[in-house]
Amino acid sequence: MIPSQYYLVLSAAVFCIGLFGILTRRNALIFLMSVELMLNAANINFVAFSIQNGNLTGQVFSLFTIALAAAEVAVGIGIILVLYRNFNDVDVTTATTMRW
Amino acid sequence: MMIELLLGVCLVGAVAIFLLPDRYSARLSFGISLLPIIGSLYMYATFDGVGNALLEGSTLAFETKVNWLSIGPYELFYHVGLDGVSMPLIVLTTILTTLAILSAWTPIDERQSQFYGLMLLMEASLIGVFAALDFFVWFVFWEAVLIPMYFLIGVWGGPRRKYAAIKFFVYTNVASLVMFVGFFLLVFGLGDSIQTLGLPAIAQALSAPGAVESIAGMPPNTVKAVAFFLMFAGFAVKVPVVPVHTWLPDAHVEAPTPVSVILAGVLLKMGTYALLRFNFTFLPEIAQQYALILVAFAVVSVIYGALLALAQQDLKRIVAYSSVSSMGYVILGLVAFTLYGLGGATFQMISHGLISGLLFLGVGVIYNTTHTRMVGDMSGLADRMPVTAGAIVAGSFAYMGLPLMSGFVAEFLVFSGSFSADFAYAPLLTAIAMFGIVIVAGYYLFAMQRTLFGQFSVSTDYEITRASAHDVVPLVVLIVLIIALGSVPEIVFDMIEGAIRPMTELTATQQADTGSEMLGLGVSFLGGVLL
Amino acid sequence: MSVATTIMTPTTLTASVSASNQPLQLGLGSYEGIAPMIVLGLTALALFTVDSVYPDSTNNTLLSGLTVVGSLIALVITGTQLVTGVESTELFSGQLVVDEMSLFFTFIFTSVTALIALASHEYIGDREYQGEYYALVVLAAIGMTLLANSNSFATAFISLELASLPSYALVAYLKDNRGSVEAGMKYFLIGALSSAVFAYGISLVYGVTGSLLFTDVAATLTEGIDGSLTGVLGIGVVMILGGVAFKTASVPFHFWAPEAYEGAPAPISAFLSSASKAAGFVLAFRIFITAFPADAIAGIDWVLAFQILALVTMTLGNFAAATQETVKRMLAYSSIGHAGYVLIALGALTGAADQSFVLSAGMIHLLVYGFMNTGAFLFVALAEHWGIGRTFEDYNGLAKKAPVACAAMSIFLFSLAGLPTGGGMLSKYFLLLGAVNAEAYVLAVGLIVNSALSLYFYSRVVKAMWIEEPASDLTIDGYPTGLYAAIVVAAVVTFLLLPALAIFSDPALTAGSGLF
Amino acid sequence: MAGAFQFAPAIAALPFVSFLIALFGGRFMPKRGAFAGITATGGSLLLSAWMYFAVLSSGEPHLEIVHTFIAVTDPFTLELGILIDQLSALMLLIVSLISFLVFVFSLGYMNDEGETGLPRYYAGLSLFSFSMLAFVMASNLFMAFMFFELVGLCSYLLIGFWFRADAPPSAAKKAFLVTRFGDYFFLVGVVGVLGTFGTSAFAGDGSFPVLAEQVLAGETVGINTFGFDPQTWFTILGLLVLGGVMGKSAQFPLHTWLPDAMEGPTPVSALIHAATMVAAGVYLVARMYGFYALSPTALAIIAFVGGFTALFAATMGVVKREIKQVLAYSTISQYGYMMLALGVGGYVAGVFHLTTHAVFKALLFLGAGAVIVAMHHDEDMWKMGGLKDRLPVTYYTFLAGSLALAGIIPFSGFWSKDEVLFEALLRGMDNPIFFAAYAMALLGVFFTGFYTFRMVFLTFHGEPRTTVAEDPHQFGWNMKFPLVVLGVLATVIGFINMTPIAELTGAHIEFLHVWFEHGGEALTVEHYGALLEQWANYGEVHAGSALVVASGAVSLLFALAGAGAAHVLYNVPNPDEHTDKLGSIKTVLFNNYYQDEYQVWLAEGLTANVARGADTFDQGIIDGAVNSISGVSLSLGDRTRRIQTGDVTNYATLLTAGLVVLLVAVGVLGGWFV
Repeated sequence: MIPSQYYLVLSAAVFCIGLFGILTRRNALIFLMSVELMLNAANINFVAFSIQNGNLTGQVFSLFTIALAAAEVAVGIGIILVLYRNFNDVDVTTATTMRW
Repeated sequence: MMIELLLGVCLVGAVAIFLLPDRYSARLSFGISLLPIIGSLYMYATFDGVGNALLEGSTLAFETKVNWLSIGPYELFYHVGLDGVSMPLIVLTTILTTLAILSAWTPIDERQSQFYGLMLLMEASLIGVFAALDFFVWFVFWEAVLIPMYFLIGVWGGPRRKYAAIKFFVYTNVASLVMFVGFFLLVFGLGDSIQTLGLPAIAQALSAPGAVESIAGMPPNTVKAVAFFLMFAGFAVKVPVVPVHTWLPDAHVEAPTPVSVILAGVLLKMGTYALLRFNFTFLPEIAQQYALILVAFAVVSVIYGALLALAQQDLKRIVAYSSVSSMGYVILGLVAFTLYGLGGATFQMISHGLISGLLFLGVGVIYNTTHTRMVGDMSGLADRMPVTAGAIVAGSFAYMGLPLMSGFVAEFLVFSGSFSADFAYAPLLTAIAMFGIVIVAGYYLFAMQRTLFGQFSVSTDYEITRASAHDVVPLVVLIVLIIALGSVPEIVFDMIEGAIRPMTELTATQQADTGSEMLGLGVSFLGGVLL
Repeated sequence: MSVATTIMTPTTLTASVSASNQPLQLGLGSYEGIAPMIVLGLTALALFTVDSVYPDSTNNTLLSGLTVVGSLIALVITGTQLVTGVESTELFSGQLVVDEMSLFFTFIFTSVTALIALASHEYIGDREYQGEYYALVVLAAIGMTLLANSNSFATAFISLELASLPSYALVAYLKDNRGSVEAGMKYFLIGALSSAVFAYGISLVYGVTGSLLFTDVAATLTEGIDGSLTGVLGIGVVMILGGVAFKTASVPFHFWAPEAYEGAPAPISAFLSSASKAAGFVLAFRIFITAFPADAIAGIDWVLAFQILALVTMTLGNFAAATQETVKRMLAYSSIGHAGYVLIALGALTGAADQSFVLSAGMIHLLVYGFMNTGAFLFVALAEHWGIGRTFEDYNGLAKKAPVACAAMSIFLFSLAGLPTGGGMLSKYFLLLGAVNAEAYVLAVGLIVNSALSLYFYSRVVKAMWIEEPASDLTIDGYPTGLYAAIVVAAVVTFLLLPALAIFSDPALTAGSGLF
Repeated sequence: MAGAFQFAPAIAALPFVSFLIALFGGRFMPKRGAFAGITATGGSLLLSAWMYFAVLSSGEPHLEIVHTFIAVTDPFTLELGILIDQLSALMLLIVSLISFLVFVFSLGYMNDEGETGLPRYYAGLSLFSFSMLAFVMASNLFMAFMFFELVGLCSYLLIGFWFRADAPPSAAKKAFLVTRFGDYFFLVGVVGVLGTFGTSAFAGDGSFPVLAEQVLAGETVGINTFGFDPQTWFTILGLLVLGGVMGKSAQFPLHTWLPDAMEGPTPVSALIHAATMVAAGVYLVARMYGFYALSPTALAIIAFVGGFTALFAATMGVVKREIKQVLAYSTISQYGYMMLALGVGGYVAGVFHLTTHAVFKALLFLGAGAVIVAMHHDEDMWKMGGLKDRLPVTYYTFLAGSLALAGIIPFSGFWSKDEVLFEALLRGMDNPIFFAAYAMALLGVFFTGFYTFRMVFLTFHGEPRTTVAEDPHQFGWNMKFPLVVLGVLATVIGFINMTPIAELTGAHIEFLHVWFEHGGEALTVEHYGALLEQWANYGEVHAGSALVVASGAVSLLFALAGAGAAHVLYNVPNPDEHTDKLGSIKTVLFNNYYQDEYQVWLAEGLTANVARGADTFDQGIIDGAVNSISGVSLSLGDRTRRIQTGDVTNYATLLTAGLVVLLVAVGVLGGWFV
């Protein structure tokens, strides 16, 4: 059995990739994708730890997470659509009418 | 129930005046404000309190105590009641409010319903401050005073009213917060020995030896000292004590006359009253231990305040700074912690309320007529306004401590009390503080000479005439009261003595271990000041 | 401490069955406890029904009325239970818990929902998608209510999302308004990021403790964990803290808040800044006190973390608010500042003092805040409804035209500043008292400085309304009944919470001590 | 006659009633309140006389508490009481007599001259009479202080009576301020006395002079002397009270207010600034003489200041042009003599001179008032001349007063001044300080003679120098009557204590001495003598008759020399301003040794500048700090809000950074990384 540290490292790597994407990319859709990566990093953890801990809670939870991620994307896409309609762009850094 | 009745009349009256149109408010509010006077005088006549409200063996007059709520370890009560210190202050409040309302008839010509409504709200808050005996009840009233005051200065004030209002507002609010921390440091120092925040309970718990535990590594005495100075810093702003006095002249100069009357007459007394109730009843041993520092504040306030008054050209600023000076005497009397010191301080609260009220009213009448308050802008007013000028002369001499007027009695008692006090160099320090009576004479005499006497000259495009009756009546009433208190001080001092005597019997329960506290104290006071 | 179990793992079930909560373990148990949620759910369904029957209807009154009635029923149910008192009851195998704490917060959520639904009557006016608007509000309210009842990370995460997702949509409701859309975008992106952080944190905690139930987590931690896992657990705890901090709009997870509050429709700003914030706090209370008892997790000093957050949050919020030009954004920042105040409730759990009390103080503050802050935002809604502009100057002399609303606004603002026009004074001072009690003097000083500053900027609005002269062209058209009613109700309640705070402070105390 | 004392309060109360009448009803009354005042002071005069005889017959002082001010027994009670003994009975008589005469005189001086604001004038005058009489009767130092201050108020109000002009208000302010400065020390003294002894009673067993004596004798303990040696402390207290005395009695250096006070109406000058109020200081020293007698240092200071002031003021009187100015400096000088007397242990001499001076100086002032009325309110002596023939009543009464003032035998001033000088000489024989004081006082006699007769000759002799002086305004009985009464008294009052005659003839005619040998225990002159001998080493000096006579002869010689010099220089038809020959000395004298300048500089130059400095400091530093705190807060706020850049990517970055910082902080503290 693969030690759970490996999964931890994997998930941390995925999480960081997602975070990196968020910090560097300006396209709202890519931003969303990066968030998905981060959530999936959590899912990796849940599944791995579920095995390790010998209960199914983690696996069930990862299902919830996936579902919620979908819902989030649904709302997110909607918002990105109206963003595009108002600012003619999906670059998240264009919308800066409110600041300070 | 009498106290509730007073509060109720003021509050209901305030609401009624808010709702009614402007044209009724002046007269109606005057009428309503007479009711608390009648009530408080009735209370004064039937007063049956014994002892000091905070100390053992006292019987409170007009006491009410009901459960309010509980917070964590403490039960809060709605607890009000009067003793010989608070009763006269309540009478002072009711009388001054009515006179202030009367004096508002001339100058306040817009948004009258709001103005008079706020005046009554203010009266209610002030009565509450003096009557409350449970910390949070007291604190609610204490803070509530700020709100009407803010509006009264901000809306009806002079040209820089917005600056003055916000300065007053923020400054005194910070002070409350600092005081709050100090108070609760003390309360937590008491640990489990109290289950309420009733001021009597706290005072009595503190009188037990070793009552205060150490907090956060500070030994008990340091806890007490830090608490003392935090509270002192908080109350010092309200008094005000130099160097936290600078809100006062701005507030006074900008405030309309009736508001100045209340501000100087009653609001400043909140600070000294609280000092008496909190610092000096709770922690007399700390007060004695650090008496020299406290006296230094008092002396500096007296002399420095008087010097500042000397430098002013605006009549209101003169009276304002002289209030700083006069309140310094109150501090001096409190620190002395003798019967005459404490009693004189209390008497001075009443007396200064009347005298500063009189002077502000007088200046207000002049301002209403001439539209200037600058000393250089007018002279010889006694020629056209003899009664007003006479009142100002009377007020000035009362302020200078002329015998047979209340100021003399108060100052004499304070000096007597402080001269024989226990702290080091008491006679010398008292004598230095007493020099204030010379400076005060200086600036009032100069101001009177230049404004009231000499060739009549004011540049107005209308004829200066005598003030109307409702302007003059408050002046006369105050003069009568000042002379009455100055000639027969027993009518008030007897009651004060009843409440003060038990305080002087408080002995220092714990020998102070003087350590590195001085530093901590300096820091805490400075911190308080800076905040 | 009972060790509850999950139905999934028979092995642990046998190991640690406790007799005391046996009868409620497997069934749905009493519905009383979740009656408010059910009522809200039914309200949402009713709204959907109306909307699907009349999809093009703009019968605002019906929709708004339905929402108000629904939330009021939930409110009454909650209130009754709160006053009569309830036993702490676990439902759904411990996934949910009904206790004084959950009821207390449900009371906040339902009352804020009722207020903003009432106020939205005129604010939304005859815009499109009204059914969706009210439904989303109610759904978010359900999410928050569930959050208050959550007793496991699973339910917590789901209800958090249930509360958040409708909020994103609601913020962007004015979809032709660039501000609204921008606010929705920012809120959503930061929210998504935070929920990812939150989920990842949960996964780490799960990895270390093997459970998602708060009580189980606590039990495992109390038994002790392998020292090498402290780091993993710690990262998990701090990330969970991050997720919670997002909901409470605490620094550094607050960045969405100023924009979202400013850009959103004002009733939604009120909703988010009062109810949603409270939801974040109830979650924080539950997680950190129930699941991560401070004395059980040596080496993970979340109290210190909360102290840092509290100090930074209140300072940033208030200082940034001090120099704002628009009232709404000032209120937004002030809302961040208040989050900082309430964080003291957690930051003061130093073990130096009576802990439950500080927590109760935080709860009381959130309750009062629910009314006074909602009221303040609703006043902004009123101003937006009148179209008189957003800056302080635009409010000049408003009291001459609308004295009642301005008086109410003054009550809100002074109460927010900690002056005795409302319960806000008592609750703020209770927090200060808690900070002193906990010997967290830095927090006390921070609170003093910020409180003083806040008085300054709150009174700027008061000054504008009452002291400044109105611009010559200041006109207001009409006195919208719903908005006015909501504002006046909020003002009356805010004020009454001063003398009558005992009604709520006693349940809050019970609730606070119930967690320990 | 014991029943007489129950009317004692009425002595003060009558003028108070007239004060109220004049204040509130004066403007409805025919003479604007004058009659009320005349009636009241007349009543006081009769009652005072009755008291005098009551004291004479009973020999015992009358002591009663009239009003308990603060009824606290611990630490001490503050009471207002009445003490009528030989001293106060005499003083009551003087005060009420002169008050009465001044009221009468005012009818002519004020009413007939058509002044406005007369109710205010009579109210002030009545209030003064009330305060002064109450002061005289005061049974304790506290009460004495109260009325000491009140007479100061009346003085202020009356000096500033003509408030529409510029000078009177200014003079009033100066008078009050300078005396206030002295009263400050007095107040400290009163507080100190109460703090020390727990009582401030003048008389009785527990009175403070008695207690002090007992302390020094080691009989009483429990007196708080604040860590000082008792005698040192008593000296300090005595000197503190002396501050008030020097202010009120216009002793150097607090004399500067008195000449300015002449801006007030002349009857006021006569009553307040010559005969009574100014005497209050000296009276106070006499009143608590039992206390001062315990302190040789205080006595020496009193004596020296007195002697110096006597000479100092007399020199300034020499060059003045206005008649009232001359009299003002003369008043200062004469009070110097009284102080000298008290300082050297001449209790009777001091009170004797107080008595005679009250009479002849009131006379001179009223005479001057008459001249001023006659001159249509011009006071410059160089514009007068030759009034002798046109105002005969005034002239002869004025002359009587002048002879008394100059100390020409047998006028009253001679007897009293001679006794003062004699006592000083006695004491000066074994103490150089006292001898210096004596020498100065003796020299002062010469100047007194000179300025007095310079005044008389310039005013009444020679040729009229202006048209007004040729045809002066005439006045009625109401001004002449007081002049005559006082003129007679000024001539004869000295006979009550003709010490040299008594020494020469052995006749027992030192009535005043006898008078003061009676009275309450610890209030008699013998007692004072014993105290002086015991505590101040004022041993019994044997003075032979020769010395008595020689002393009297010398002082008479000096006075005659002064008068003679004046006669030579000024008793000519058209005198020159001989004082011009003094050159720069005249300038110095005319400017009062620049005493005013430095005092004004202290009050306005120094204090006002310090005050302005304090104001700048207050506005700039203290208030500046307050304002800068708010400024800094707001600018910090402005910086803080810049964090919110509006760019959501930045937000994510900051959020991540914040999380990392938090992780690291908690981690480091929790020791995760070890």
